[in-house]
Amino acid sequence: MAKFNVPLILRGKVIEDADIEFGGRRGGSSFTSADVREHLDELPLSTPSALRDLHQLKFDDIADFLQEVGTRLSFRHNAYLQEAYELSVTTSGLSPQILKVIYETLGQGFGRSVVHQTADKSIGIPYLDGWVGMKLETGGHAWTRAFGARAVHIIAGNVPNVAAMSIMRNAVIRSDMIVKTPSNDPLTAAAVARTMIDMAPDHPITKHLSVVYWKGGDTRVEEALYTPAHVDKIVAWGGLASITHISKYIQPGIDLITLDPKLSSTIIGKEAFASDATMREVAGRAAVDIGHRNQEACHNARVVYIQTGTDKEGLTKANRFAQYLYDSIQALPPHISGPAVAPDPALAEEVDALKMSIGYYEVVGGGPTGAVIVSQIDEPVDFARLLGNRVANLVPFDSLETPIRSTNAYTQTIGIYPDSLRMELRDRLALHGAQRLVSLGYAGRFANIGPHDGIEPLRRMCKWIVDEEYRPESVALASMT
Amino acid sequence: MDKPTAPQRDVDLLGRHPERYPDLTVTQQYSIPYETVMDIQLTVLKKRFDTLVHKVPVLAKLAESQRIGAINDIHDAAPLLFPHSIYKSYPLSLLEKSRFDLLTKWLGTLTSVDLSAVDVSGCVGIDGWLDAMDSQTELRIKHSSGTTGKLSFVPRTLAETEATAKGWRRSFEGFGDEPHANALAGFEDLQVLLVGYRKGALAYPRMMDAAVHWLYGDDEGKVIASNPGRMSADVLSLGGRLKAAQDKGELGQLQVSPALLARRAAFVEEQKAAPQRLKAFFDDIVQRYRGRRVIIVGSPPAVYDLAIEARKAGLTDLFTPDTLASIGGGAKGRVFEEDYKKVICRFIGMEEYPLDGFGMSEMCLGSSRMCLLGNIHPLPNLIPFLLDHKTGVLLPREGTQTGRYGWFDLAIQTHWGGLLSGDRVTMTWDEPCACGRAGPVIHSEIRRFTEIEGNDDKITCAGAMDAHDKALEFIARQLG
Amino acid sequence: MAQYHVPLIIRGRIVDDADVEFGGRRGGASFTAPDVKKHTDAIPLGTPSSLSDLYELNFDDILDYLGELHQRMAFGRNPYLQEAFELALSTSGLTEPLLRRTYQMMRDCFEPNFAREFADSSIGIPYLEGWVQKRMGNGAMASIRAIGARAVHVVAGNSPLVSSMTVMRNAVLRSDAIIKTPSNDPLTAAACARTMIDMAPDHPITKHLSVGYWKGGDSSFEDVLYQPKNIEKIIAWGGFASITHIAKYIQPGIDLITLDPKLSSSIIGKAAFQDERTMADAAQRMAIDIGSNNQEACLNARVAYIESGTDEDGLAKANRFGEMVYAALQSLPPALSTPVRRVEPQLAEEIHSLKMMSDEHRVIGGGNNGAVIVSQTSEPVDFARILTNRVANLVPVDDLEIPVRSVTAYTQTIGIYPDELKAKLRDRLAFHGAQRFVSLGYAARMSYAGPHDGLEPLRRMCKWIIEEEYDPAETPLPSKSYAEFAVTDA
Amino acid sequence: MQDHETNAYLRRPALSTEELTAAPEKFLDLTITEMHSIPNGTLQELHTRALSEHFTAMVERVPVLALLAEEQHVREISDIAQAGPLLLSHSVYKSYPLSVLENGRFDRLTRWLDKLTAHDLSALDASACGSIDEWIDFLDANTDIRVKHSSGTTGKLSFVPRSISEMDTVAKGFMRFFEGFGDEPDAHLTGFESLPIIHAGYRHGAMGQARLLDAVTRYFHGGDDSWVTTSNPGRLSADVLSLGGRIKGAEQRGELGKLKLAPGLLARRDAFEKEQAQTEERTRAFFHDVATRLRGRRVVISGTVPQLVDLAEEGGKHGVMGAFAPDSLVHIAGGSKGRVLPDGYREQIVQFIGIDAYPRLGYGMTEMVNATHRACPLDHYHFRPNIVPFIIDPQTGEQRPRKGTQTGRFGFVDLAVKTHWGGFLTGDQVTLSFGDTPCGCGRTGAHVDPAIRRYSETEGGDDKITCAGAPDAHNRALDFITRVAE
Repeated sequence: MAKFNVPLILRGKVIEDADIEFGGRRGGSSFTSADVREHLDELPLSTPSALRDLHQLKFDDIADFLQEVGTRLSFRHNAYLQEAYELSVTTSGLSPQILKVIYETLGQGFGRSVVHQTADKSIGIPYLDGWVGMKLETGGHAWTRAFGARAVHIIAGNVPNVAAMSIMRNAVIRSDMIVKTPSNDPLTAAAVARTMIDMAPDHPITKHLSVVYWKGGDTRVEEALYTPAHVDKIVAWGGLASITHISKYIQPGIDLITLDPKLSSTIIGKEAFASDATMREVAGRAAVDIGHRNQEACHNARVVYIQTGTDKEGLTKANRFAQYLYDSIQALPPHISGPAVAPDPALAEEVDALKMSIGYYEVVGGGPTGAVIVSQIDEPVDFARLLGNRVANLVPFDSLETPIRSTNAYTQTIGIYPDSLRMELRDRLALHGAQRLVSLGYAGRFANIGPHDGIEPLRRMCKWIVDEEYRPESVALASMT
Repeated sequence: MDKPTAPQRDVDLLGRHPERYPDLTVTQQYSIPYETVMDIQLTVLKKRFDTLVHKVPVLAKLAESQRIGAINDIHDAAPLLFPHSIYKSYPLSLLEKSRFDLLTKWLGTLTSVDLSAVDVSGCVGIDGWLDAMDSQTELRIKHSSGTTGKLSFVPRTLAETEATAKGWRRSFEGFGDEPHANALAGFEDLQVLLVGYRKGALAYPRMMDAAVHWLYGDDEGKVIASNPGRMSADVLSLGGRLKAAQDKGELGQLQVSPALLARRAAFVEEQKAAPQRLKAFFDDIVQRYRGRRVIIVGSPPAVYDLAIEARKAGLTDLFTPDTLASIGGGAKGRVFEEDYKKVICRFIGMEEYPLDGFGMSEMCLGSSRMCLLGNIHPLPNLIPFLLDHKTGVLLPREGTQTGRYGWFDLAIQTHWGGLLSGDRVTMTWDEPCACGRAGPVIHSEIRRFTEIEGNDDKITCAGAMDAHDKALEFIARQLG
Repeated sequence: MAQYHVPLIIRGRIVDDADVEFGGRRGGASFTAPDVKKHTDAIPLGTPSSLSDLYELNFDDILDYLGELHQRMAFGRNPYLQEAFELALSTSGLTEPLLRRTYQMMRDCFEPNFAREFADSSIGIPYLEGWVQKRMGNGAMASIRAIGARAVHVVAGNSPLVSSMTVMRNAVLRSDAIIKTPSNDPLTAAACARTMIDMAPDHPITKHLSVGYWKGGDSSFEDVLYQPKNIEKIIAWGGFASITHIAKYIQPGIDLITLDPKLSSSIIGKAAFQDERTMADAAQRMAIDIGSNNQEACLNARVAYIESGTDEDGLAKANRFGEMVYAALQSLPPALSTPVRRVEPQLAEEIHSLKMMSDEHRVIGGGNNGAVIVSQTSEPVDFARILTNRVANLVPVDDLEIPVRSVTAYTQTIGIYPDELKAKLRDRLAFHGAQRFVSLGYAARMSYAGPHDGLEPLRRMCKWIIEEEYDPAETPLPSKSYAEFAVTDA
Repeated sequence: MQDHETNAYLRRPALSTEELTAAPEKFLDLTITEMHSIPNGTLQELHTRALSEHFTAMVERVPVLALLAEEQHVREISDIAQAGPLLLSHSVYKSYPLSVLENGRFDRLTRWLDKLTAHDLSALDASACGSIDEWIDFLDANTDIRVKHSSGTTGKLSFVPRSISEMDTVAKGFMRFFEGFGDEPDAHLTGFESLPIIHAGYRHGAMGQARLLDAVTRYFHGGDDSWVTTSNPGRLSADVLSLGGRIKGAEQRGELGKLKLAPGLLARRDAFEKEQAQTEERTRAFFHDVATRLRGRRVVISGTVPQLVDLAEEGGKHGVMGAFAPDSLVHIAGGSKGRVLPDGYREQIVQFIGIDAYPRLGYGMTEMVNATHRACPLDHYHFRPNIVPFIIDPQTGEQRPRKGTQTGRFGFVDLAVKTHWGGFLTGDQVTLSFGDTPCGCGRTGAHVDPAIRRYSETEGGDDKITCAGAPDAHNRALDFITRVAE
């Protein structure tokens, strides 16, 4: 059984004691780590004023720094990344091949163009670099600036990109960041941090990044940390899994930003079934949205609504499409998708049962390679929330009302075919709770423009401060009016 | 001590009527040489397959896909074990839309009993449907407590419940010269105190029905329950339906009928009266049965709550030390602030908390207690299987193996008795237990695979929020 | 004692039963209201798609609507507002002239130009009107839109304007609002709603406003309402009182936006003490920040740090400045500030105790006219958090580090004198938690544009939806390209 | 009835009017029957004269009273009503800056206290004290003052400068609590000095309960502490209490990080941790004692409601029920202390102790020398004659007429106070009937209706939401101390 040590990184300082052992998931690997409770005093930022150094940087300094980090995050040359990769292989639901690609491309997330787009499109670089002035209709002048904050990020571990992206974003908004790593990816964030330390140990960005693992819910750590005295913002991925620990600390002075877990789906209009050729092509695109990254991410399609109709002929089409879809999923290249690494027994049981049950569901495939379940009624399976391991559920329908009204607050991405249908449905889907609409086949490709999960996380991570100036000669004092 | 060997006629009889096993004492059952037991098992297995493969469509489908035409060896049955979720493989929306005709049709694919003639039109709710089935067919459907949200329906028949009743009786009996060897002396005269609902189609009420019918000559007086009312299947299924409704977005919401919510409200109301009801029940049994030998039946949380009543009243040792207790099921996710076993013992007046048992509600005749050495011994009417939980391949039936536990219950006659559990079990096949019982041994540490794979501070961005309904969660905890 | 009735308004429908009686604060007015529990099913907007009627309006329709509402909200002619005013007289901390003025200016936030500037500067009208396209680096043609949401607003009652602002915001965001009114202002929001009903009973904007009173924390009702299937956003004013019992409803699908209680202060640099004239000017400005609306709002100054120094001479200056501030407070125009009806007893006692017992504080004035407490050390009084009724605490310091370090997450506005000092301190003050800086004397002049409380509540009240279109011709499918990658993957 | 009682007083004129005027604390030497049989007229007379003497004695020596009297233009007291404006609210007793505690400036605190007491503290140098507890010990050792402090939920403790000279009165008053009137069953209380005393809580410290136990052992048992058994023989530290409140405050202001601990306090951190560790052991020992030595005996048992509820619950766990004799004397003080009590808690307590019924409630406040007065059979509270009651209008501060039945803010002058000004203004809203409208139970003198509310309750907590002000949070004192340990 592989053994790893997860370092505790406190603003440039690396602590490699192995005080505590944590069992990894899937009985796979376990890891040791330093006991945060021994370092509680150093964990929070001493005083908010210490954010000053970050705010003296210009955006270009930050972009240069990140660019350099990106270069150094080259998988082949970066031992930390390699270690993180090895650990992930034992804890992640992703196959080694997929993980490899992710780690090989991790550095790209720090590239200048990405960084610039993130800062510019979501917030506006001038607001980050300084005070932006405006003349007030009511008289007087106002300046606004987006300040960094003291933030704790409880990140998700199902894909390593989350760790990398969070760190990049945080540097852009000049916040002091404490990353609370998840047990399913305890090393990636640390790898990035150590790369920074090797590169520029005293750079403010390095000095404002801490990476810590503790068991979520450890009150000794959380009670000490989660108070307005130490933290302005808590960014929590993973919904209840993390919120349940946090909500009792929510109080005036702490701003909770939740990036809730989501599920994604697909809507395929009748055009797709015009010819056998289009059916195969569309199946190919749907397969990507489903199988990409082994369906581990929230943007992966799970339930696929198909406008085949529910009459006999419709069902025949649907079942044929299922076969095409299954084949296309199986045909995905190994660096994109592969057989289940961490099969979910509960799901497997359900699928097996449907496979032999009679009347309502047809199942193509099954077992670790994945499956396509075709509902023979216009409803998803009751265990839709469990879908994963490359198991998709095709739901035939007659009226577009069915997929529209099945969208809810937990729907993130909806892949749609054809694009014309997307234009037709987007407003209503949005009203029902969908947060991202995308051409079929591209669910896994994020434009990273700002909005995410229906909110603007980056803007929220900032503190927006206003400075108003009035002169009695232009705006009379209230006592004079 | 010398074991009574089973006379040949018994072997033949059991080959024809394995459901008669409980006619034998526990000592007798476990003393039959295991070779003999396995002979009986194979005989019955063949017969069951040959008859049911033509009458149970799902079995036929499975057998076909596995290309199995006949059973020549116990091994052959391994690929034919049903995952237990097969008994809830219906779309939940059937309940929502009250399509009980379709639900019946679905159930029909799982049993040899012909349901084509049954008229379930106009059934109100699942409860209505269950009543209809009770009155129109020989089925006595048993459903799960639906802690997962969706109820499973097992098509048991009235005839099959005879073995259930007798098996329950035997479950109090010890082996050989173990302390409880003579526990059944005077059994028929003992008053049964049921802590929980008397009516309904859950395991406990159904078992009480069976006991009253087969053991007590339909004398309902033999059982008094803390709640003489009915545990409604509709209420139990609510949690699951609300969850499913939420998954389905607005469509789902539109499906949640006001009637449904009304029912929930009514039930929650009723639950409010639970403490008083329990108190009344307690006062009653104290007054009538204090100091007597009785049979106490209930889930740990239920019995524990009763014990707390006793503590409030400052009473201990309410019954005789040889009182029989059947406290099945786990803690149902309920966390006890102290050792509940001690509390319960003090209240009843037992030195020892009854040994834990192992069994599943899908079994007709299967629940047996640990031996004094803490091992579990599958009853002779159960054919145990261990499968590799990843590949599903049958593990060798020898040595000590760990895998996913499956079983075939010979006592089940009208539906396929083979089931695959979600439990990880370690079995030793060929070293009989020092307790003297013949046959393979199941080690006591048993875990559900879902727990083992379970989330450990893992944070992911993929998933949806559970519709959680505190009232219903509470109920789920109360049920055995 | 006056008896009032507070209606329950559900999307244009007025429920007038008087099921329950609630006792008002200060032993003031008590009122009756319908029992919301009887309307549990009607209060939430059935399904999110019912917002679609709002999307048949364009922004100008909304402005027109607000324009007419602006007319009808004229205090003199609006009986509903007058009733709300009557009730407020006994529940509010504001005196009659101040309340009257507040209700007179309430209509201003509906004035179309104001609403437009407001929407445009905080969100951008195009995003509200439709999908805004952007070509992205990764090949996507992305479109973004800010969509309205189903929201519950738990509003504050210390100023009636909170209610009217909420109504306006909800209209421009095309959202569905359920306003939970506070016991200290249960009628203002209802007055707006009733005016809208008289004006245009079937207009979508009228149809997406509900107003009700229930006792905050009544879980038998809130358990049902605060569910993702009913609402997407909770906007909660006020501190622990409202937040603690709302926090337990935080769950995926519900976005909690808290507008926390805040306190404001002032920093006066040594420049103010260079000569009598400057001191008088600073004192005048100080008095305005303290006294406007009788110090009922979060933006009123309570503690003022003054760089007079703490040596004997410094304290002398501080005490003289105290006298000046007190004098200026007394001479504020009645439309801006008046003697209070009654000093909070607890505060009165604290002040009296200091007067009798403390060598370390100097108390100027007292009673209904307000007071200025001059600390004789560099520490604010222990009861600084309950300062109100025109009572301020001047804290002399030698070193500006003290005010900077005294700023916390609960600091909202800091009035600073002179402006140069403001420019010098603003960054560090911001790090420590201050959210708004303003020239001394203008704290009460809220420019509604831009952020509030360090966050952007208006942006948060929207759902931000993104749409991405890709063309396989330009952007090959991931399955075709090896080094496909996604920057954000979640 | 009335004259039977009058006779009771006349029959045994234990003390002359002169004696009582000169030393009103002697009221406590009378039995309840006697003291509550004093005709109203006589009582008014006594009050007027004693009050005037108390004022003259104190106005010279207590600076704050002098200041107040001057502010209110009161030179002497010839009529009870004149004392109305001279009642000190409890904020006076905590009007020192909190920073004094944070920075351990106990010299300044002593100077502050000097203004409240008749004792002259000017020569006293407390600058060496490192913590509140040390300061209290210092005063105990070097003066006659026995400071009594509040629980200080805000972190700011109020300090009332009691003295040795009041201690015996405290003890007697405690005994009188259990005594009935006239022909009420418990009218003739005997053998008090032979009863073991059990207290659910800390033995030591400077809060009411601990100080009371000091007084009782001193007066009834010649200082022999073995008569007292407490669930916690340790000390309730003033520092921990104060810190608890300050942490709460600091959390409210998001300033936990800035919270300063007095150096002396940090030094005692380990001691506190031990305290914590021992609690369980001590409880076990306590219950062992209760279950063996004290089991079934007639005892005096006292504690606050939460303390006794905990006790009963613990008792349940340790299998102790009906622990004492049914005729034990039970003193249950205070309200729920803001804690939510389990329903049926009264039964719990009754069952645990083994009495037939939950004892009648008491009313009073730690600022009174006799902190509690047990309700009469009609559930009214009767103050002992050393208390001169006042009713003040909460809004205007005007005094209500001293006759008939009045509702308002309750104030009093406690004539049994010898070394500081006995005038105090509470935060309670009470309905009080002055002596001219006596209670049906036969007791003479003023009595109070059981419906008593704190103004803080009648005011806030009323779903009022404002955007100004700061939030509330909870108390983790010892955790905090141990945390800064790391």
